[in-house]
Amino acid sequence: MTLWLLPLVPIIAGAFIATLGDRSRLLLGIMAVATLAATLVLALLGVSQDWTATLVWTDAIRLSAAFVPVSAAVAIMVPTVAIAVVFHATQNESKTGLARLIGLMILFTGGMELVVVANDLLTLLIGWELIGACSWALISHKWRQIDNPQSGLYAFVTTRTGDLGLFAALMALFTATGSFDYAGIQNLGGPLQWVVGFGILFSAASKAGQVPFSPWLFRAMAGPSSVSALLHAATLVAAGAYLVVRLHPYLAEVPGFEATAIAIGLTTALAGGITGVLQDHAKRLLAASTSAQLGFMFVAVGAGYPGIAVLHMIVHATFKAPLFLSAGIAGEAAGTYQLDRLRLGRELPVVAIITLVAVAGLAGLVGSAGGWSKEEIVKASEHTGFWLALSVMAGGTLSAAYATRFQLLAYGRRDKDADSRVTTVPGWVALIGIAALSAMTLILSLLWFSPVAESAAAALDIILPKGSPLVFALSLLLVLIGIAIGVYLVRYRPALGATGSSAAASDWLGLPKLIDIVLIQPADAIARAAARTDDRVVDRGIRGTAAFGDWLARLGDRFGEAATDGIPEGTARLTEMFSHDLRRLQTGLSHHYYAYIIGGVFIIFAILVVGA
Amino acid sequence: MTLTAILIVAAALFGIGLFGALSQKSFVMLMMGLEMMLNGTLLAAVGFWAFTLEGAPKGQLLAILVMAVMAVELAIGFALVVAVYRKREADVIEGIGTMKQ
Amino acid sequence: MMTFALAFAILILVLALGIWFAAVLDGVFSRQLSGHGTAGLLAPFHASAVYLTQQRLRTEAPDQLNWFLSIAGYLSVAAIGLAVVPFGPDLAVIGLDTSVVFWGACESLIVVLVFLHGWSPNSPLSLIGAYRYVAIGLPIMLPSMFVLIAVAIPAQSLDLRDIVTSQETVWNVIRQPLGLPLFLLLGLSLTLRGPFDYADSDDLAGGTSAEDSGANRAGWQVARLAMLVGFSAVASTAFLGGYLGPVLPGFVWVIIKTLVVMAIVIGLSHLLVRLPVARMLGLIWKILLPISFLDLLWAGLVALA
Amino acid sequence: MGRIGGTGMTDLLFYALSALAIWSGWRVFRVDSMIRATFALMVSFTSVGGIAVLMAADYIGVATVFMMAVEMMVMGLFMVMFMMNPAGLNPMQMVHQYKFSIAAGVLGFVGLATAVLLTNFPDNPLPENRDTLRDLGIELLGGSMLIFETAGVTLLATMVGAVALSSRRGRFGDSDAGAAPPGLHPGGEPAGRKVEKGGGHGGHGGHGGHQMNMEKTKQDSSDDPHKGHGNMSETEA
Repeated sequence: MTLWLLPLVPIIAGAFIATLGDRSRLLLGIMAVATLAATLVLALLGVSQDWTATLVWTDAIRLSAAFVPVSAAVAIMVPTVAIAVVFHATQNESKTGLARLIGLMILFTGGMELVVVANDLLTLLIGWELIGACSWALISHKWRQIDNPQSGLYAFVTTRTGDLGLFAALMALFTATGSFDYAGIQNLGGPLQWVVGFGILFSAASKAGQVPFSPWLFRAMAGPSSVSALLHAATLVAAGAYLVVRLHPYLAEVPGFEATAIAIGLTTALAGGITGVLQDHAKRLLAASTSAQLGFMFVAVGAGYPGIAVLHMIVHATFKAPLFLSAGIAGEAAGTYQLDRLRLGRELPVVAIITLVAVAGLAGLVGSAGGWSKEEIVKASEHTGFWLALSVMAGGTLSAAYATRFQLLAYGRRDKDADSRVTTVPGWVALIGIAALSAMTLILSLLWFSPVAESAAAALDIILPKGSPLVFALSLLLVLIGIAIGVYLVRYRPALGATGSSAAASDWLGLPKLIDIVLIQPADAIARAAARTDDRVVDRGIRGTAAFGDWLARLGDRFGEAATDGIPEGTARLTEMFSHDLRRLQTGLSHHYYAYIIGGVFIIFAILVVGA
Repeated sequence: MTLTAILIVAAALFGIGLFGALSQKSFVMLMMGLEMMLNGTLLAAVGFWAFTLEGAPKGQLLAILVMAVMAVELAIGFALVVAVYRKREADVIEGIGTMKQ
Repeated sequence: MMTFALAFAILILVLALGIWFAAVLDGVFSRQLSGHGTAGLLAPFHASAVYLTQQRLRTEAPDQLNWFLSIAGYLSVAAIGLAVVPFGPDLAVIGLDTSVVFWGACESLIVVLVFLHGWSPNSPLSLIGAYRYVAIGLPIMLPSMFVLIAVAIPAQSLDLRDIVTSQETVWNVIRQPLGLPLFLLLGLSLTLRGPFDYADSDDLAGGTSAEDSGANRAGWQVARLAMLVGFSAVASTAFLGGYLGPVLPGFVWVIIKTLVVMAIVIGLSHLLVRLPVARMLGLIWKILLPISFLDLLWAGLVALA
Repeated sequence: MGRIGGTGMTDLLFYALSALAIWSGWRVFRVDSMIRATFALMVSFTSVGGIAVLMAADYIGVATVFMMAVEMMVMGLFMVMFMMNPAGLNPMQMVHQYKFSIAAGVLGFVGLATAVLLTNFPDNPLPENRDTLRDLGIELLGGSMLIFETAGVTLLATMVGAVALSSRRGRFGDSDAGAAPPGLHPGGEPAGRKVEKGGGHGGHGGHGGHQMNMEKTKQDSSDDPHKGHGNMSETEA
């Protein structure tokens, strides 16, 4: 039962903190760190003692939670990253609604933990819904700007569309087996198995921002940077990848599952890479990169190496989070997220160095943790086929290109003669979070040492794939080419993605437009048509009813008035007349009274006679 | 002499008494009407006793009670008439038209 | 049927004899005590002849019917009262279980009739007489009722015949000494005599009979005398043993005793002093009525002993 | 039941007495003279008493005559005291709601007679030779003693009440002292509605006529009640 504590502690504490109202940054920081530290401790304890939990809801419905190696790793990773990110948020985000923001983030972490430890689809779904709802609230956090709630809604609707897949899978599973246990998926066959498999994949792709759901990640950038960091690094987006990783053992047998996963992942990795290269908005660049990196993970899963995907997820979390935080600091300092207008190298040298550590991971440089895990994915894909490996390597090139571009544009040194501007330089406390994350990614660089990597693999119960040196060399070469492209673009095309065709392409190569044309406009047209039909046909009936009612009312007014008024008024008048007459009965003369009595007696006898 | 004949006589006496009680202006005459009604009642009571009770003495008791009622009615009636006359100088019903709100 | 005829004959005899005797006796007392009137065995017939030959006077708007009815009724009631008196065992004209009550009814009717007699002529003096008489006649009936009930107690019957039978050992006049004197006072009232003559007394110039003349006057006087006979017969039956007596036939004893009672009544009527109405009322309500209670109580105690 | 003579004789007597009772009862409300009315009622009662005697209710019958004679005597006295026209010198009809009363009386009679005719009465006649008087005596002082005594106490209370009502002045003031509203100022006119004078009563010409003695009433025939009798003929239907 104790395992329930892992999600419940942050959920309850988060809800509590969210309702605290205005508090000092320090207090909120302490509370957040304490809560998440407790969560981390619980996660560690649970992993080490192999906690499980079951909650019998009804005979048919039972919630269960347990650890497998994959989930244990993620369960520890999530609070670890969250501590840094949330602490960063307490120190950097705007004071308005800060307690709510922090509380929701902690709650969000709890929901993620629930997803991680879930051992059946229903428990998973509960956590899934929780983080979905929290993501909406967090993206819409600055709700006073009208765009933000709309962005939140967009993200929410998109992910919910994907959730339909999970619902379908859940219902199919329950219909077939009468329980929600993951284990039941294996025994399925035929269409239901297919429904379960692709439903889950559909759902995971939508959460992970895979094509064609990718655009919601851009809209999600409306949220504060800390939120983006948490969402992209450790929780929401990662949950999509985690889902396929966690369920891979059960879904691998589903025909076409792995191929589809590879197709989605590869497409996303390439499209995301191009988008990232073309993107001029700092956070969107990072968002596109997230899609691309998760695409790598899908590829790894599709290639049959979910453990590699998890490793990349963890590594990705440690470098993507500081990048988002860094972008937030930069945007805050410059007042804009336009990359070519940042160039804050002089103003924020410390941040620039910290960011460089993370960028190295994003770029996949040898020696960085990101580089190691990317190479592992390349090796894994190599087992499926060389062309796949090549494609992944191409994705790596693009990664290197946009990573270079991000670092140089954001923290490059601008010309001295440029117009002076006022920048906000954060204090050292504000940098603790981001620094801690960069430190983590630095530590993870140790994976390049074989013993460390072996022990990590052992802990995750996986086998590291073996790759050919040729491919490794090619990969490194392609990374270098990517860096070169990045440097070239920064130097000669600094405003790439800000104007012209590149700007249009930077928005997911026109995918939102496509969605708009293919889905939204027809739906809108259908809706408008339906509305017109409603106005003309259905409304006519209602208007007719109203008109009939009106007519009836007029009729009632004309004729019923007399009746309805006449009844009470007539009764009143009759009563009045009667009472006047009745009053006249009181003559004061006793012989009249005798007469009444006699009349009454006669009446009584008449009644008795009739009654008899 | 049958019970029916006796009761019809009693009914006739009662009807006359009713007419008198309703029609007479004078209090004393009004009381005569009441007495007449009781007269019919008395006759009916005795008739029922004689023809339907096998001589059960309670029938006679009823007649005695009717007579007692007559006496009470008369005594109280005259006392009231005297009292009213003293206060209102009224000896007819119309003389005390104040029995109203 | 034979007994009825015999009883009726005796009744007529007693009535006629009694009226004559009473008239004579009255004349004698009157003559002896006041010096007025005519005494003599034939004097009553004289007087009757005078009255019958007189012209009848009419008052203004009299109630002729009631005037006549009052006189006739008075006489009838006297006869009816006499009719319940047994002249021998099972020798009564009207043999009723409730003859005592019957006599009581007659008493109350007498009051009504005397009142009518005073009211009918539409004359003030007679009306005053009538009113005075009612005031006295009604209350004096109360002691008489109690006395008669006391008489009924030893007989355990309301029948005068049984009352006579109950006196075979001792007469009620001895058994209930208070009874007869009280009853005689009632007799004075019923017959409009002496101190109880508030109806026809001289102080009202004849009272109810002030306007009587001719046959009416004769009838009224006869009726009063007949009432005296009837009352005396009842009194003798109730208190003096009625037809009981040695040797002679029962009805003879009745006649003898009746005449004796009559003589006593006439004597009392001439000897007793008159009282004003108010004082007489006080006497009746405060003295005679309690005495009659005592009589009743005494009779009850004797019956229980 | 033939107690007097044969059955035929009894029936004859019954019809005669019934006719007398009804006729005299009718006369009560039709004669002009109060006294005649009173004594007509007495005749009616007496006839009913006679019928009771015919039905072997000796005591009831005789007692009815006895009691009613006294009652009617009293009633007659009051009649003469209160009513104008004691002798019936003028035709008089002191009635109101006349037609209604006739209708009510007729309706009452018809209704009762119908009920009598339509009802099937049980036939349990008085056994021959039953000592009804003894029965009554035993009942009055035996089983129904409580009823009898209650009637007695009621009569006593009636006497007390009648005396209290008719006494002019009691120990604590006028007999109706409690019934009159207090004065508006000490010793003043009583508050509230004034007594309606007159109201259909033209009899005694008002002015405390009840205090006049008969003598004076008789003598002052000029402004005397008798004069007003003419307009007493009004009929209020």
